[in-house]
Amino acid sequence: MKKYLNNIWLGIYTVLIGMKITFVHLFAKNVTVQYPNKHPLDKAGGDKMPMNARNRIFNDMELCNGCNGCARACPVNCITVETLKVVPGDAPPLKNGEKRGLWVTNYTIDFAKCCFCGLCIDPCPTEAIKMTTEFEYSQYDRGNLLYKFSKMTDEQIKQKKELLANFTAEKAKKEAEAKKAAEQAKAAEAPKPETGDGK
Amino acid sequence: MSETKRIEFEYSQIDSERMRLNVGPQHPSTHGVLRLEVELDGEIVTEVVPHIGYLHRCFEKHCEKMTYPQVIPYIDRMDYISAMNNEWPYVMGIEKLMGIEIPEKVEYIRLIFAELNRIANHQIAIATFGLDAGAFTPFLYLFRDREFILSIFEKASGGRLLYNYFWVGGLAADVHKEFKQDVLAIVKQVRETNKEIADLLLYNKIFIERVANVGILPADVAINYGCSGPVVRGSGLAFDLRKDAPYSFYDRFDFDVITGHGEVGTVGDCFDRNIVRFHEMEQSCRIIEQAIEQMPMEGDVREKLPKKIRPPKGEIYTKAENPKGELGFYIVSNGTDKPERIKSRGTSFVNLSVLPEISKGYLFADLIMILGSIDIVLGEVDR
Amino acid sequence: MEHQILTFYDWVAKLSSSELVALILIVTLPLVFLIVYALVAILGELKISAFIQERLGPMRTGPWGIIQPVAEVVKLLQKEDITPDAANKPLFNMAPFLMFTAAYAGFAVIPFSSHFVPAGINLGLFYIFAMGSLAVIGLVMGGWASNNKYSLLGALRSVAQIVSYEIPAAIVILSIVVLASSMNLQVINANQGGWFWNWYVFGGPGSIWKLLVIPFTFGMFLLYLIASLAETNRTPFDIPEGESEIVAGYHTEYSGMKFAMFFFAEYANMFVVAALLSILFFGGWNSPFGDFMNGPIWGVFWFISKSFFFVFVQIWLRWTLPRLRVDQLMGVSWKVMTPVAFLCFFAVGLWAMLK
Amino acid sequence: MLAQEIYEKLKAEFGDAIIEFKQEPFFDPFVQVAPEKLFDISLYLRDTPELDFDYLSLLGGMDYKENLGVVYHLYSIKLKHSFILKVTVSKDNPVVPSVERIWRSADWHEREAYDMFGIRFEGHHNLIRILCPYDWEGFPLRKDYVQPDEYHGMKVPY
Repeated sequence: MKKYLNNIWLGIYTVLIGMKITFVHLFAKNVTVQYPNKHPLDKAGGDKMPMNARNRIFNDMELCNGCNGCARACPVNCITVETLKVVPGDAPPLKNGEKRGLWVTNYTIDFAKCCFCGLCIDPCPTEAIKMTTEFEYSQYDRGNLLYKFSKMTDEQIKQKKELLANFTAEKAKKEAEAKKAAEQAKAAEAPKPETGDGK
Repeated sequence: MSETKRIEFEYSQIDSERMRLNVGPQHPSTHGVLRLEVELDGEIVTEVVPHIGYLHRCFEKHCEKMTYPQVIPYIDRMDYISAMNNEWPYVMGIEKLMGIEIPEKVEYIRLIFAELNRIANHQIAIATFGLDAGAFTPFLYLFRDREFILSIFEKASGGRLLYNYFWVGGLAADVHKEFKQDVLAIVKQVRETNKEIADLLLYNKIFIERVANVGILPADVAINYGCSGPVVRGSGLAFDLRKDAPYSFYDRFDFDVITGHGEVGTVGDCFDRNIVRFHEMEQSCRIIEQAIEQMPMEGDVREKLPKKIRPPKGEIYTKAENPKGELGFYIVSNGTDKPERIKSRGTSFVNLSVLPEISKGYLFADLIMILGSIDIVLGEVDR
Repeated sequence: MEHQILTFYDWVAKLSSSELVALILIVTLPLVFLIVYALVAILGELKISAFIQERLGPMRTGPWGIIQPVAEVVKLLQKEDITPDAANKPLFNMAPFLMFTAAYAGFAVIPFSSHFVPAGINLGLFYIFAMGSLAVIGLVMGGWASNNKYSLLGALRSVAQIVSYEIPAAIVILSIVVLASSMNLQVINANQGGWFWNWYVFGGPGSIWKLLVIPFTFGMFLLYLIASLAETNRTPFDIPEGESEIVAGYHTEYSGMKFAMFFFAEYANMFVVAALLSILFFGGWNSPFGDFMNGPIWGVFWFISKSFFFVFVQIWLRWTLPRLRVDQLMGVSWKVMTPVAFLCFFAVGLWAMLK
Repeated sequence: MLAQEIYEKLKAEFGDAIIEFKQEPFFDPFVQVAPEKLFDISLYLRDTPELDFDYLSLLGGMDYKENLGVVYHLYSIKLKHSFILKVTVSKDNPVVPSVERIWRSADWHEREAYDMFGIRFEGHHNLIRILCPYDWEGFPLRKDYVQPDEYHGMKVPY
């Protein structure tokens, strides 16, 4: 009987305690914010997003030297890098003053695949690729999530390709000439050992 | 003397049949995409058959094609509630294989983050457990606090849920300057909320009635089923890898292993499993406070490593006390930069296997509570 | 005790010299009130739950989201009305309307003011109780006709629950009838006139010796509050729709307008039991302060604010408490509430005899 | 108890069934046993009081290119020591005795190993797929596994 009454008492008492707690909270300050009005990137937002938050990736093409390190580091293969060799003297140096060795003709990140792990940031030698705080980029079409960072137009690429082709052709020609010359020189030098060998 | 006529009432005479109920994969309280095939006799559960694998992505196969650092984001997604704790045994294993000594500061930061994540995980566990019982308000109070913890993680790693923060040989980034004050503020907040939750939910008479003497799991059954973490500790067995096989700096701290002792019912019931989580949060707070005191703020957080992480040929099994139990990684290395095989011991996977055993004979509403008290994450069950 | 004062009905009939207008008006006014109230209650539920949980609640529709319930109703009306193939169609379609009708029928005898009651029948209390029980038929119909196992479980749970909670509730009501020696709600209200200590929760009008009976009347109030929660399927007794267990219980398969009907019925029921609480225990349309702010118009104010307070208590409880299990629910009803109700009935009966 | 001592104990008890003991740097020490004797060895490991391996941490299938294998990670909660057992079976007839009756935790682990590697555990009460769909074909974690193009008309590679 005592247990029975105690149970009833506990039931009522704990319910009242709970009601007291919720009643106090009824007048507490709200913790949620109205999202687009109070943006997490603004100071006004309740909990400001830190600057190192890992959201959409940005690649600075002025700095990118096309080393492909980020694409190799990516666990989901969402980065595609295509490059073209630079003809000496043709390209301006990178923003940090380094010599540009490759034209990046295509630098695409598929943000539908990206898992925001941040592994691509570390291997970058020029600190071109970084993660930004930009997080609002939803799209109706998955294709729109393919972000092309390379600013080179098709024409430019074509031009550069031609340039490279010319250059390589010239180089090949030069090399061939050089080789020829070398061979001629060799041929000129050749008889001696031949004679030496011949007999 | 008149003869009383007794009505013979046999069960088999009633035209009754058992009902097979399909709980899930989409159901409010299966904590993800778990499907339970339940056989009901009225409201009484007579059989439970879990069907898992709806979230299966064969991460172990993926790992074979990945380099070692690339595996870490995948491991984050196993138990996505406590991603920091998941990464730890994995990186610990590779560091052990490669013989890397990591700086003291890194070890402390890892430890603090792991304990913070343990608190965050237990908050979710208790919150969803309350939600299963129908109490919605404590759920949001606990989530509010969890967000504060996640903010600290975000400040350090940049991610709120999936961090990729523990790297082989160190951390992805250093912590911010006010780290210590922020963590201590959170510890204070957690304690305050916990007091409220105890009054509002855990010691509420209705809640106690719901969870006491329900889903009793004896300690020997728990061991035989390989349960670990709060599930086995709720059965009164002090099995905690932080004490039993101390890794990292856990031997430097003073904390207790919480076990259930049948406070309101039988040892090993749902209440015990839940209250173990609740008190473990307090223990984690204690560890964090001690660690914050001892932690050096100066120093680098990353060890110099070769560009490609290539552990020597070998195999290792590392385990750590995840919030949900023993999380182990069996890493087989073949000397290249890609693992030969990574086998994970998913804590929830093992803990869930005990569900059919302990839920028979209870009411259907109890089945939901038992499932909630086991605290599974389907990302880890299905891997 | 018959009321000889001019009622709202007579007044309108006299003014428009047509009984029909008065009839229509007296029937539609509660319906209008019900719809407005339901919108307010939905908003209240949203906002109170939000504030308890330190959220903001709906904020987008209108200033501070006050048009949110309208938006929700419009949304529900627009939604496709799905009838499952395997459902028993006539019953499935009838159930929500039956439930709403039962809830709305209760309004027929609720005295909003000393001069306004749609039907001042002498069996008002009995009638309202009967109508409350009709809802269970709607629940079972909906649950069974859905041909869904969750719905069936919910329906069966609700039958067991409502039937067993009607017993303590009936005994409590019986005690009030003993105190008031009438089943007419107007008479019960009128009995509690004067200051607030004349309310039945404080033992009703009487000498200082009524202090002895106050614990019992207050207990009766608590009993009826709990029983009314169970009858309206609100937490902690919301097992027929227990979201975490049986998805949505009896209305799992419902959508669109029919779901809205269930929704409305629930809120209407909430008001009916809240109104009954305020009438039986808190003086209904009487002002708590004697003649201060008393009168037919003020009566409406007092009645509605008292009822709203109990609606608020229901909402408040819902966002505080977890849910009971089905067997514990029965246990509470049969092992605790029924004996205590009998005890109170006995004590009150003794008091009424000796008075 | 150290792995060496456990090995010696096992060797004394089972003799030839214990094939190999490996204790090298970078390797957790393990014992390779013959699959035929696995059940008895497991029972012995669990029931001998000074070993008392009551806790099966992990049971994992392995693919050693030419053979399949199963690794058992044992732990003793009371004595706090651990031990590793390994068995190897041929790919043509991968049959291993089930230890489900010794450690119930092996139940789902063995189903997973069957699911992923096609290792059949003899004596398991319900050896069906667990993670993959019940009608999935092939064993995904085998090294020579080829991903199917289609599953019930759905494209498999995303």
